[in-house]
Amino acid sequence: MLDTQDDGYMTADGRKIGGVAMEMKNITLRFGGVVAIKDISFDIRWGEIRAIIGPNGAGKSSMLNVISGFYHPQEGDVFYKGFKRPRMRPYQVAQQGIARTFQNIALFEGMSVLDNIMTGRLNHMNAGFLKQALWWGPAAREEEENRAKVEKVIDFLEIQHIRKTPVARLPYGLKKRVELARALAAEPEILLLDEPMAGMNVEEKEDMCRFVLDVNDEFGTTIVLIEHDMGVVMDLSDRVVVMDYGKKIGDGTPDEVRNNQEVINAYLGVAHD
Amino acid sequence: MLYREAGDFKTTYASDNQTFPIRFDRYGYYLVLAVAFLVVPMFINDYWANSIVVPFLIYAIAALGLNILIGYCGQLSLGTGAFMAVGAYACYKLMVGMPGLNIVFVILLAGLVTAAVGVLFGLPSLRIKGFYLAVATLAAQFFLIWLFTRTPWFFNYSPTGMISAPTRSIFGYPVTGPSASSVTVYLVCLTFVVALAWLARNLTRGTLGRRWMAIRDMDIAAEIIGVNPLMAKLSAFAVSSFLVGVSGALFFSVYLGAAEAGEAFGIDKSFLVLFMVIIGGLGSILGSFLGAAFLVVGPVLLKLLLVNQFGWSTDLAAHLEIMIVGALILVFLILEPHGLAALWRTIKDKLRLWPFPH
Amino acid sequence: MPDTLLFAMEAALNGLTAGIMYALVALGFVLIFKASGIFNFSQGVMALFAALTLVGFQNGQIPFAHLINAVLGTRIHYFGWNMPTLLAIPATVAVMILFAWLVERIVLKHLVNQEPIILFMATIGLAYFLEGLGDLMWGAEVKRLDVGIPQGMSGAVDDLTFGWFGYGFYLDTLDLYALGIAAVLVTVLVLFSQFTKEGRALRAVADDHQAALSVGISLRFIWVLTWSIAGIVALVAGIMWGAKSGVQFSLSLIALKALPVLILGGFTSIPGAIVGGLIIGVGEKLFDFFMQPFIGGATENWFAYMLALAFLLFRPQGLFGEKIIERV
Amino acid sequence: MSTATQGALHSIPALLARNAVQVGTLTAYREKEFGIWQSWTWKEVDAEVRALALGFLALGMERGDYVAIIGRNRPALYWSMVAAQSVGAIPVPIYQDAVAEEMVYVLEHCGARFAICGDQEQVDKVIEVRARVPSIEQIVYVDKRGMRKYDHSRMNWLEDVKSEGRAAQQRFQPELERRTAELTYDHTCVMLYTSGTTGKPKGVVLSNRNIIEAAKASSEFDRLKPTDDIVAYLPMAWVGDFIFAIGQAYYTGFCVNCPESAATMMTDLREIGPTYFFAPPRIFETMLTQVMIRMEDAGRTKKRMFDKYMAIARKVGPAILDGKPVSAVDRAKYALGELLVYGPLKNTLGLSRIRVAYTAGEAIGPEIFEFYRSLGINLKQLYGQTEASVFITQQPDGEVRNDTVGVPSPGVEVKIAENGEVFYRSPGTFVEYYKNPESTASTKDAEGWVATGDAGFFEEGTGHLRIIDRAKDVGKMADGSMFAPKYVENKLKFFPNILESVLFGNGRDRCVAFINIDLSAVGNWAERNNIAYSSYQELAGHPQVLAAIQSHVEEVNASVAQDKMLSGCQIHRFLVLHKELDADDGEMTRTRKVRRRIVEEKFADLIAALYDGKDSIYTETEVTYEDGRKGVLKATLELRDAKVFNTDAARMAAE
Repeated sequence: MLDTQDDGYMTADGRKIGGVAMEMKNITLRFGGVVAIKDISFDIRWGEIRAIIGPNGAGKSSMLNVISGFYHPQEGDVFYKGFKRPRMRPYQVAQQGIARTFQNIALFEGMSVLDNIMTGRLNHMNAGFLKQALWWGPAAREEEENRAKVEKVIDFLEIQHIRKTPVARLPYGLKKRVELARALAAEPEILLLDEPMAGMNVEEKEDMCRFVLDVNDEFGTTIVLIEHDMGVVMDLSDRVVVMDYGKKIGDGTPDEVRNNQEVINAYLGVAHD
Repeated sequence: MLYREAGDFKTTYASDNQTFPIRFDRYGYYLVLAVAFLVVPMFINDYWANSIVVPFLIYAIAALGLNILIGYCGQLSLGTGAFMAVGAYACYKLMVGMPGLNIVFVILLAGLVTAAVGVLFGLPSLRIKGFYLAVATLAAQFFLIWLFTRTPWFFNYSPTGMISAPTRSIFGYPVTGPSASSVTVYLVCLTFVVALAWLARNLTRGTLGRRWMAIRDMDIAAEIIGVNPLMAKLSAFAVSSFLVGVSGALFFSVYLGAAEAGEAFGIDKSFLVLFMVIIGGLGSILGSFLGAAFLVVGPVLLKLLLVNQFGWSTDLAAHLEIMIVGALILVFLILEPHGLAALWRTIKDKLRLWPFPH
Repeated sequence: MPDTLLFAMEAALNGLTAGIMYALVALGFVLIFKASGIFNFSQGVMALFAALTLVGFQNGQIPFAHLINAVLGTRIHYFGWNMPTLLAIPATVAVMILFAWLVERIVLKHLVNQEPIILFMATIGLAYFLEGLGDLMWGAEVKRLDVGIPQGMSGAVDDLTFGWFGYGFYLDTLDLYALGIAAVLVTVLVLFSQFTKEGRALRAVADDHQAALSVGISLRFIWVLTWSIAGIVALVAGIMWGAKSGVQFSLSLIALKALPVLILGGFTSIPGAIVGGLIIGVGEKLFDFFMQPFIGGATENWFAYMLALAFLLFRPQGLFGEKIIERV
Repeated sequence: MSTATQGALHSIPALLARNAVQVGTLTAYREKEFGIWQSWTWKEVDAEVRALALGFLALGMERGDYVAIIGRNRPALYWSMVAAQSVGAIPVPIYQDAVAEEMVYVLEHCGARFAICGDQEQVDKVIEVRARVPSIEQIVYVDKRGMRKYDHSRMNWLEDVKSEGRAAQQRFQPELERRTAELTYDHTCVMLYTSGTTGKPKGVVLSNRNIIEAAKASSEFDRLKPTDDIVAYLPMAWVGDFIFAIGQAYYTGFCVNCPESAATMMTDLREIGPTYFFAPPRIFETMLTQVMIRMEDAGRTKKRMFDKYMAIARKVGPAILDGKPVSAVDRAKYALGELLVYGPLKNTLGLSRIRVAYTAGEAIGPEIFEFYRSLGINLKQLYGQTEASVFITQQPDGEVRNDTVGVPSPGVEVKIAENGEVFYRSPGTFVEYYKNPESTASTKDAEGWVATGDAGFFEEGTGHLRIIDRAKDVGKMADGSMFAPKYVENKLKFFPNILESVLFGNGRDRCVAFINIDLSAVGNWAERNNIAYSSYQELAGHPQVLAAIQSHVEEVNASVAQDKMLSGCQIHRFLVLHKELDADDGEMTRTRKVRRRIVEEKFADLIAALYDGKDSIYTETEVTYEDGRKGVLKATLELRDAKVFNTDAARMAAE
C-alpha cells in the first residue's frame, strides 16, 4: 500500500501538488524476447505535470501504453488511487478517468470534429438502447447536455471555426488539437499526452504548451506527457522521469534531471555498448 | 441555387443536430413523405408495385441493415441472404404457429429472432477482422441455407420444400396471401421503411452510432478512449440483423408469398445487397435508399430496353446485366468510394454555394 | 479390415483429389495476396473464364456470337475450325495475361493504397464483370472440356488397393493426373520464385513493399506478373475441374471453397494453401461420410466454412501465418 | 421597474421596462456562443439588467459615476451600459483596439470609477493604465478565461456581480427603483469620445432626449418593427452602434445579434440574415471584391450567366426597387435573374432579408452602390455625426442616389453658411463637449446651430444635400481656384485597387497625391497574372501595378476636369506608398479617416520630392507593429507624372 501520510508539495510558481495519484511498481514489459521496459518504478501526483522523456526507442510510449492498459506488463503492478489495479481492458481504464492522446494521431477520420470530440463523452453517456432508438426524452436531453459540455471544450481550445469539418480535411496541427479536445471532453482525472508537440512548428508548439498549462491550471487535471524535445518538457513539467533503453536513468525536477550525469550521457549519445 | 439559408439559424442544440438542419431540406423531406403516403397509393398498380416500388422498399430495409454493419461499424458481412432467410423462415413459423398474432408483430418478432442469430454469428468479430470475418459470415450463409433446405421442420414438411404465406390482414385489409392488394402491400412496406429508417437514423446519430463509427475508423483507439468493442460490435450485428430479418420477413410474406431458401436467399442476395450499399454509399442512410433504388430500377430498365425494345433473349440480357453491375461496382469504388450519397452531397454543396464555385 | 474404414479411406482419397482443386485455386489467391495485399475474390471466376476461353478456342467459337447475332440479326456461331489443344492452351494463357494487364491498367492502378476491404469489394465487382463477360463471349451453356487427359476409373489403383485390402478403391485417372500436374505447377512456381529475377522481385515485394519500391522494382509490373501467374494457375484449375465435371457456372463457386482453405493455411503461405486444401478436401468428405446418416447429406456446402470458423476463433492468423502485435 | 412604465419613456431603462411588458416574449438579444445562438427575450433582458444594476449598487456605483465599457459587441456589455444608466451612472464605451495612450487620456478625462471589460486582453490594458489613472476603482470582466490568477481584491466576474445583485435584491431594490425613476430627458444617456481627425478626442455628452428623439424619428422614418433583426458588429464606442443597438433597438424593441468573434462575422451575418443593416462603405466594398474574386474561379458558362444577369440587374434593378415603371419583359428577365443569381448571391452574402440598409461615413463608389441596389437590396445613404446623435440627412425610399446624402431627417433643420459649410439643429443635437466649454462654444452657437465642418450644397429641384469635402480641407490653390481633396480622393478610392489616397495642393499651383493599394484586390490580380511578390512594399512598387494605378489616376483626372469649379484638383504627379496608412501609426483615426496633417508632416520629404519633379526617392519610415514594437521601413519610391486635361477637352472626351 502507499504512504497515505504523503500529501504533496508546492511548486516554484506556488501551485499545490497533491498526494500520489498513481504509482508504477517495478514494471517490466517484454515483447517476446525484446525487453521494452525493465523494472521501472515511479509515481504520479494529483495536479502535477509529469513528463517521461528519453531518446527514441527508450520505451516511453510502451510506458504510456502500460498506464492506459493497452499493454500488460509481465512483472510489476500499477497502483491507482492507492489500490493495486487488476488486469483490465483499455476501455475499463478509460472509464476510470484516464484519457490520452496518441503519438501518431488516432482521430476517427470518418467523423466530423464535433463527433470526434463527442466520442470523448461516451463514458458519461448512458441512455438505454430503446431510448436512443426512439430519440426519446432522456437520450435527446443527454445528447444536448453533453454537446454543451463539448462546446465548452471547443471554445477552450479555440477550434469553433472547424466544429463541423471532417477531421480528414484538417492540417496536422489542428488534428493534434482536436485530439486533445477529445481527451479533455472525457473530463479525465489523469491526462496522458503522447508527444503532443511532435512534428509541430514553433508557433503550434507554443499554442500547445499554453493549452497544456491552461488545462492543468483551469481544471486541475493531472497530466503525464511524453516528449523527446527536452526544451519543451523542462518548461512545462513539474517532475520528469528519464528513460533510456527501457531503464529509468533519472527522476526529479527539471533542474535535478538536467544536471544528472547519466541523462546528459544518454542525450549526448555516449556509447551504450 | 435553390437554398435560402440566411436567417435559418439555430438557437438550440436540438435544432442544430436535427436530421435535416437546413429548412429547405426539411421541407423537401416532408414533401417526399406526403407524396409517398398520399399521392402514390392513388396511382400505383400491380406492375409498378411488384416490379419496382415494393422490392425497392424491402431491399432498402436490407441495405439499411447491412449499411449499419459495414458502413457504420466497419464489419464486413457476406451473410445478408442467409439472415434474410432467417427472417423469412421465422416469419413463416410464427404465422403458422400463432395464427392469431397480428402480422406486424410477427414481422417484428421475426426481426428479433434474426437479431439473435446475427449476434451469434457476430461473436467471431471479436477475434477476427476484415476478410476473415467475411468468411465467418459466409459460413453463416451456407450453413443456414443448408439448414433451412435440409430440415423439414422449417418448412413444415411441405413436399415442395417451399414455405408459403397464409393470408393475414391489418384492419381487415389482407396484407399477405393472394388476396392482398398492391396498395395495402405498398403502404405496409412504406410504413415499415419509414419507421425503421427513423430508428436507424436515431441510433446512428447518437452515442451508439459514435461507438460504431469509432470502431470502424480505428478500433484500437476506440477501445482506449473507452468504447467496449464487444458491446459495440454485437449491438451493430444485432441492429443490422434485425433490419435484414424484417426485410427478409417482408420479402417472403408480402412480396414473394412463397419461397425456397436456396434460390430466394442464396449468396447472390448477399452480394446484391452488398452492392446496393457500396453503390449507394457506405455509412449513409440516404445511400441505402439510393443504392436500393439504383439496383432495383436499373435492371428493370435494362430489361425493358434490351428484351422488350431490341427483343434480345432474356439470358443474354441477364449476362449483360451482371457484367454491367460488376463494372458499376468497380467504377464507383474507383471514382466515388462513398457512392451515390456522396455524389448527392457534392451536388448539394454546389447548390448551396451557388453561384460561387467554392 | 471393416468395410466402413475402407469406404472412409476411399472417401478420404477422393477428398484428397478434391482438395487439390481447392489448393490450386487457393494458390492463386495466395500469390496475389502476397504480392499486392489484395484478396482476389474473382480467382474462381478467372478459372471459369479461363476454361470457357480454352473450350471456345478449341471449338473455334466466335466470341460474343450471341451478342453479335442479337444486335445484327446474324446467325453466326463457329469459325468452323478446331484449334488443337496444344495451340489453344498458349492462346488462353495469352488471353489471361492480357486480362491481368487490363486489370492492372483499368482497376488496380486507381485503387492503390485504398483500404483492403475496398479492394476486396472491387474484386467482387470484378468477379461479377468477368462472369458476365465469360457468358457473353462464349455462351452460358455447359460445355465439355477435353484436353486429352484420360478419364474413368484408374485400373492401376484398383488392382493395387485390391491386392492390399481385397477391395478396389475407385479413383478417377484424371485425379491422378491432377495430382501430378499440381505437384509440377507448385515446383515450377517455387523454382520461378527462387531462381528468376522476377521471382526474387516478387518475394521482395511480398516481404516489404516500400523497400522493394526503393530498390526500383516496379510495383505495377509485379502486379501484372502476379495476376498473370494467378491467371495461369486459374487456367490449370479450370482445366482440371472442367475436364472432370464440365465447364459451367458452378466452377466459379470453388472460389468460395478456397476461402476456408486460406483461413486454414494463412493468406501468405503457399505450402499453407496446399495443406489447407487437402485438409478441407479430406475433412469434408469424411464428415459427410460419417454424418450423413444423422444430419443428412450435402454437408460439403458448409463444412469447410464451419471448420474455418472454428479454426479462426483459436488461431486467427492461420496455420502458417505469423502472429500480429498491435500497436498504437 | 413598474414606476418607470407609468412615467414618460424618458430613459433607456424606462424603454426596457416598457418592452419587457409590451413585447416581453420577443427575442431582444442573440449571441453566437458555444455553437448556437444563445437568445434572450426582453423579459429576460430586463431581469438580467436589473440583477446587474443591483450588483453595481452593491459595488457602490454612484449617481453621475462614469463607467468605461471596453470590448467587442456582446449582450453583457450592452446590458452593463443600461444597468449603469439605471443606477444613474453614465456609460462611456471605449474603442477596444485603442492603444494605451488614447485609453489613458479618455479614462483620465472622464475620471471613470468602473471599467467593464470583455476579456483578459482588455483587463490587462486597464490594469496597465490603472497606475496612471487612479480614479478606476473596480474592474468587471465578462469572459472568465485566464482570469483565475489575477488579484481580485478590486476585480469581479460579471456573473458574480449579477448573483451578488440578486442576493442583495431585498436591500437595494428600493434604491434602484428610486434612481431609475429619477432619470429624466435631460440626464446624460451616454458619453462618446469622437476620435477627432485632429487633436485629442472630445467627450460628446448625449442626453436621453438626444438619443431617444433621434431614435424615435429615424425608426419611424424607416418604419422599423419589433421583429427586425440587426447585427451589432461595429465598435461599441461609435455613436452609430449606440443609436442602432441601444437607441432604436430599445425604442422599437427589435433584436440585436452579436457575432461570435470578428473572425466569424461574415458567417454569422449570413446565418442571421439581418433585416436592418448598417455598414461603412469599405465593408460593402470588401464584400463586392470578395464576390468578384470568387466568381473569377467560376466555370465559363456560370461566369457568362453571372455577367449576363448582372447586366440586366444594373439596367432595371434599381428602377424596380424604386417602383419605377419597367417593361414586363425586363421584369421577367429580372425575376429569372433573381432565381439564378441575385437570390443565391444575396443569400450567400446574408443580405437576402434586408429591408433597409444604410451606409455612411464617407462617399461610396457609384458602382458598388449600384451593385447592391441592382440586386434589390434597399441600400441608402445617410449623413450624420456623433454631435447630432447620427442623423442629419437621410435618403427616403425611392429617392436614393449615389452622389447625394439625402434630405434633412425628420426634426432636423439644415442651413448652408456662405463659405459652404453645413450647419444643423435638431433634438438630437448634443449637450456639450465634456469638460471642454470652448470647443463646445466654437461648434455649437447660442441658437443651437452646430457646425458640421463639412462643405456642401443643396441640389436645385430635389433638395438633396451634396457634400463636397471637409470645410477646413477645402482650400484655395495658388491660382485661387477651389481645392477639394476629399472629392478627388473618393473618386480614386472607388477603384477596387486603391485602398486610400491623400491629395495635396493647398496653396500650391498643382496637385499631387499619395496612393495606398488594396492588398487583397491587387494581390489577387497579381496572382492571376502570376506576378511574384514577397511583401506589400514590393507589390506596391511593381511597375505593372504602378501602370495600373496611373491609368486610374488619369481616369479620375478626366472626370474631375469635367467640373470647371474643381478642375484645378487634377493630379499632376503621384506615388504609391510603401506602407498602408495605419491607425497604430497615428496616420488614421480608429474609424479609418486619414489624419491629413499628420501624414503631411510625416511624409514631408515625399511631398517635396513630388513637387520638385524627382522621379524616384529613398525614404525611411517608422512603423508600429501589432505587438506594439516599433521598427523602421526603408524604401525607394518611384514618382510618376499623370496626364491632365483641360475642361473643354474633357467635356469632348465625355461626349
